[in-house]
Amino acid sequence: MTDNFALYRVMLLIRRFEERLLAEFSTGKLVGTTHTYIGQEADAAGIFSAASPEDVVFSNHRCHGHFLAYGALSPEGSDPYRLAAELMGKATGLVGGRGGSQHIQWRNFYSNGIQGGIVPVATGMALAEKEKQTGSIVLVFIGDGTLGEGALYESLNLAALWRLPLLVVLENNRYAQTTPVELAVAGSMSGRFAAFGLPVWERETSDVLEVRALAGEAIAHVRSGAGPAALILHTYRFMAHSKGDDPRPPEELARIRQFDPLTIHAARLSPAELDAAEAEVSALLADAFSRAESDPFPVLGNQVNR
Amino acid sequence: MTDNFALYRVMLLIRRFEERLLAEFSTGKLVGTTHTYIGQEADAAGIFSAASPEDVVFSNHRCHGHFLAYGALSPEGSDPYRLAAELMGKATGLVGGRGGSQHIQWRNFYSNGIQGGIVPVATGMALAEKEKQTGSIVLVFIGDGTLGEGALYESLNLAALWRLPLLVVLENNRYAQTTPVELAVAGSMSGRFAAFGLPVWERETSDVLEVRALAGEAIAHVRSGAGPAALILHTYRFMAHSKGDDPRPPEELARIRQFDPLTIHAARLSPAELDAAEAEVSALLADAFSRAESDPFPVLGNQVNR
Amino acid sequence: MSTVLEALNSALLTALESDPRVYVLGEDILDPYGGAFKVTRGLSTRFPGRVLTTPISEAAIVGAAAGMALRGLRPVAEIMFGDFVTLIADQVVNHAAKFRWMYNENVRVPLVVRAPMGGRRGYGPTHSQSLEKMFLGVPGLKVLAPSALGDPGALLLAAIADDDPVLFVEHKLLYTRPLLQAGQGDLADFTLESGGELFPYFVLRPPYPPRLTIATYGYNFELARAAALELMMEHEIFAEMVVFSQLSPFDLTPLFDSLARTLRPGSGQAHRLLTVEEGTLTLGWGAEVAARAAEAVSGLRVRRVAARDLPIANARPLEDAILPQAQDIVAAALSLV
Amino acid sequence: MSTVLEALNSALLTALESDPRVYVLGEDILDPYGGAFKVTRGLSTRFPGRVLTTPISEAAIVGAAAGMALRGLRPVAEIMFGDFVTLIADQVVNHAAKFRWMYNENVRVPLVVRAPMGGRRGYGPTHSQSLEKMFLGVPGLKVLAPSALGDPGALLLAAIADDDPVLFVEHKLLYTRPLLQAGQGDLADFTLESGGELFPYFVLRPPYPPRLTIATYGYNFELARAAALELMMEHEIFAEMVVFSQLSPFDLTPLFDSLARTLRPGSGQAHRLLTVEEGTLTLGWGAEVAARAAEAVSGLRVRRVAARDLPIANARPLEDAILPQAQDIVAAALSLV
Ligand SMILES: Cc1ncc(C[n+]2csc(CCOP(=O)(O)OP(=O)(O)O)c2C)c(N)n1
Ligand SMILES: Cc1ncc(C[n+]2csc(CCOP(=O)(O)OP(=O)(O)O)c2C)c(N)n1
Ligand SMILES: [Mg+2]
Ligand SMILES: [Mg+2]
Repeated sequence: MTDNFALYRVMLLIRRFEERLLAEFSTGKLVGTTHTYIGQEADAAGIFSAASPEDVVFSNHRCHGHFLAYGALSPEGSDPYRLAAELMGKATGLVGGRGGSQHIQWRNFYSNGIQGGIVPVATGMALAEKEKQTGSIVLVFIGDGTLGEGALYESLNLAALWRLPLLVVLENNRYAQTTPVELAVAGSMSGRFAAFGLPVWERETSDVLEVRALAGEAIAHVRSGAGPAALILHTYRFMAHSKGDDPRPPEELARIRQFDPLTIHAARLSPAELDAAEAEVSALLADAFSRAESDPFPVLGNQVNR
Repeated sequence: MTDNFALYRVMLLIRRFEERLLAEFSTGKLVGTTHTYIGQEADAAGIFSAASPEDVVFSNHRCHGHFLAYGALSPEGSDPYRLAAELMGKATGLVGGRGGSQHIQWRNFYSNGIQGGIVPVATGMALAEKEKQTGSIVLVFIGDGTLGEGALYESLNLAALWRLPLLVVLENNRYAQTTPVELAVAGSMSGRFAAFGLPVWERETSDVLEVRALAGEAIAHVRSGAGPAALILHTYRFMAHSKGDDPRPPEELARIRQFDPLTIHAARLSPAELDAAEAEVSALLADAFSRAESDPFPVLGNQVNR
Repeated sequence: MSTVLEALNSALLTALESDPRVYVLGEDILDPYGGAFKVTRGLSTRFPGRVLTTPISEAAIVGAAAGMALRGLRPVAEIMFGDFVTLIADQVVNHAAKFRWMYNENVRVPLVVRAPMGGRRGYGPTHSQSLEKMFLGVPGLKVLAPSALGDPGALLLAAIADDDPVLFVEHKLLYTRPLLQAGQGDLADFTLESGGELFPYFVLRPPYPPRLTIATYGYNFELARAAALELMMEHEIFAEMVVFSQLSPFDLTPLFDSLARTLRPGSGQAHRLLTVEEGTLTLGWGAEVAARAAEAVSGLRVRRVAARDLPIANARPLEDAILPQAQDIVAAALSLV
Repeated sequence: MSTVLEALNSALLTALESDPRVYVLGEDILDPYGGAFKVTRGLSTRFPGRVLTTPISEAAIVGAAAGMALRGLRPVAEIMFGDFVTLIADQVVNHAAKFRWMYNENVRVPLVVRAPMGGRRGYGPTHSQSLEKMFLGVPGLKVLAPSALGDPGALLLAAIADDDPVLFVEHKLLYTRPLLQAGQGDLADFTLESGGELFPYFVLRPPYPPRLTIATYGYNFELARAAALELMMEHEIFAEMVVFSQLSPFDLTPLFDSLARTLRPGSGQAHRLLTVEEGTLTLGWGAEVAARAAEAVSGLRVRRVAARDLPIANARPLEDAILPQAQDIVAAALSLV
């Protein structure tokens, strides 16, 4: 997945998937909540185009985009259908409807809905990959708000001491839920990593090619065995934190829409390619959601606490 | 307490108190455990000679030295007697024998035996002092090993965001229990604070006058309302982490004894002053320990869980 | 008709108004958002200096609250989802709740931690749990839970006025519930008694002598009530309900009084007790209730209704099968009588 | 005569020797120190690459262990003092123990967290607690505790071999205890039965029909045993002891079997159960045991012996008064029969 079309296609897949989800929520077809990746697509698309299919990923509450980009990388192919089924709580979902939006698992991809707490786990995974000498690295995703959690710093220390193949990806979308970074992050973001000896690759960009180049450098560093690193991407979230309730003023929302990763990257494609991507994604999603919708719900077997 | 004699006297009080404790342990008069401050006396003596009696202190497991120096600062005077009674588990102890070595409380002095967990509490105290506009600042003590605890970083962030009057004192005695800093602290110690926007005062010294000067600057900064700061003192612990079991080689122990804060500061006093200090401290401690020893043990009343 | 949410929200306003030592802190609590469940809505507009939004740092939030409390303030901290109380366990158990006793009563720690608990909204395994059980019995800590009975706002004010740390457990589904009045609507057939002063309990006495006592708290009362009505209507079985707002320390006097009434004198029948809670069964609140009742009451028959000992799934049919339903209460009651 | 400490220590050596996936991690575990309680002594010398000393980061230690386990290793983590398990609550409850079920059985999480618990050494309020109760009943987690009965090393090996997360609770006073043999010393009058395979339970049957069953685990068995001997010698009351090594999930079959024996047929006397543990009373292990017994056994009389619901003081006389003593067990037994 190195060409411009493929990158665009993944970003579009994420965009349309999330739009569809929001629509399903507003018509009451989905329960619970969701955190869409709309606006941040360049991050996942760029990073996973620079990663290896055997790398391990620990993602957070905002995991759909990461998962779809990871899936596109996988030799088994992208799987929006099983993600859709999971979000609908179907037995065919990625984890049989048990996890839902924030708690998915597939191949080397994991996610959990506890801010920060995933980082120690990812650190242990990196230790395992190192010890098993698989050559895989571990990518763990956090948001700016997650810089508030102490478990992150415990992990950075461990990862640095043990020179683990861990890449911490910080997606700074400038808000944690409704809290702007100014109210939640003191000092410097890159300083938080540098203090533990992690080299930092940092960029303010919504251009997938820039992300890919930068991620490539960071990943190469980590894969070389030089120890953990951080990749800080300053980006924008276009939609509300979860389903609704966005306290940001309309001017701000309009302003950040300038940095639409799809628009930026679309300039590199021909109108025909754009149409093709749209058609392909739309067919894929129509199929995914309709199959998922007709799938059965899970039933609780005679589960016991083991 | 600004003159050289007073500074020496406090350091000697700490030294002799701790030596006495170790002796009492080895004769079986004390139960539990203890962490002595021997070697680090310049830190507490210097810091508290630069602090105000109304400042608030949250100390850790290695709290005897802090307490004795704090007590010397207090208008009510130093109180080795009630500390000794506490360590013997007597009803007259600082907290009636309930807390023991690591868990004491007197006036504005508090300690607890959970590494790192005291820092959030100290942060809240600093918020309270700021809001009450008392002019007091809060000093919280951590060791190099405690840099491993996530709660510390959560607190630094909060304190910086809220510009709280908090001084984090890091006493780097190069070991956490038996673990040398190289195995436990990645990156840079001062970087850990700088990352959150805290200015750092740092010195490698066992000279109480240097500590006092440096602490004075850091305290003045914090008291000015400019927000939290860190004071990093690189020092040496001469004895085992707790009662016994010191895996450090004898050469190392001999080498670090060169940096004895008492010897360093003694050079500034006359032989007569040294004798006077010794006599005074010895009388004070003889009285403290013998009174404490004859005090009654507490009895459990009809305590209920409230 | 006012809701539990409105009652809690205005209690916070009242507390801020009437006591300058009261501070409110938590994640995303500033207006216009006003907190994930809106319990803090309007507070920051009225008291900008004493309503503090925090980073995502649950341990430090509660630790800071403990420090504030030690130094004379009266903080009320919000944990956005009760599932995250695991992150505050150390600050509660080894700090806040210990200080008073460990420091020989030299200090008091008047803090309140509010935590929305509970499932049934499809939020999945990390946003649906009822983890209050981990904190029941922690020495030095009170655990309180409002229900739609009585005045949840007054309960919160009593928690804030209390000089010791309080964990205040709010079930998410309770927020939109209207406050209940005895003798109204589907409670018309029951007599409501209450006692316990600051942290009241409620006893709902059926029109005829009860065959069993149902003990519960919080939102679970909604299920217990539905079950009690069905038992009455469909099976002519009368159940007395005892609804606690103080979960810990355990004071089960009103329950024992109720159990005394469920023994029909001379009939030789056993006292029957059913506990109902949403947390997982094992070592839930009902375990202590059942254990104390078994110690104190001879000839007791007891059943517990609770969640299965599993994580809470996202999919609705699984979540429904895992969490206790009114039908489970009915079935347990029938198995008991 | 080998001790519990030696048994655990050599089990760790065996595990490292026999399975390259086994890793040991924790604070200060390297030689020559070999860990605060020496359970890990010698390991780092033999297996330097697989014995990892860590910073003071309890949450990250357990989180890292979970990650290692998810990716095919079998980590054994040490928490230096069990009091600090509060710091790992989130990693255990919301991560390690949840993964298998939440991820629909796609993964297994074979990790062991060892934690020395308990008081009676004058270590004060933050280094003496028995906090295992907070983790009993957590879905997806096993809690095990060795005693001086059977083979504590085999129990630890079984924990390491288990594919699910295990909290392994070691009472500090147990370390220096010699391994006990049935029929020897003060156990001479009792018959020892055991069952339960991997995580065995032990039943000590007195020479005459028992009047009560004492259920306990871990170091508490030392107290229970002293009490049972005194009851036998001084009061001619025979108690049967059931000693568990699997605390959670609760499987009380051997207890129910024992309770069946404490009812003298035709005598109309109640089944009598006494639970003994060192943690605080409220919602301790005994609460669940008592609750299950009360649900399952009609005509049960039950008492729990546990610590008072207070922090643990440093001063010996206070600590002694707060923690349960053999005399408390004797007194409770006398009040029961
Ligand atoms: C431990 C924990 N605390 C709080 C939350 C609730 N929560 C979910 S997402 C979120 C904001 C996260 O912000 P950020 O890290 O910036 O990620 P973003 O949502 O912006 O991608 C919060 C507070 C949580 N899931 N886990
Ligand atoms: C949360 C927690 N983890 C572990 C311990 C056990 N412990 C007590 S002191 C200590 C070492 C502390 O090292 P450092 O912070 O450098 O302080 P020092 O003892 O050198 O003064 C450890 C691991 C503890 N008390 N609290
Ligand atoms: Mg964000
Ligand atoms: Mg140190």
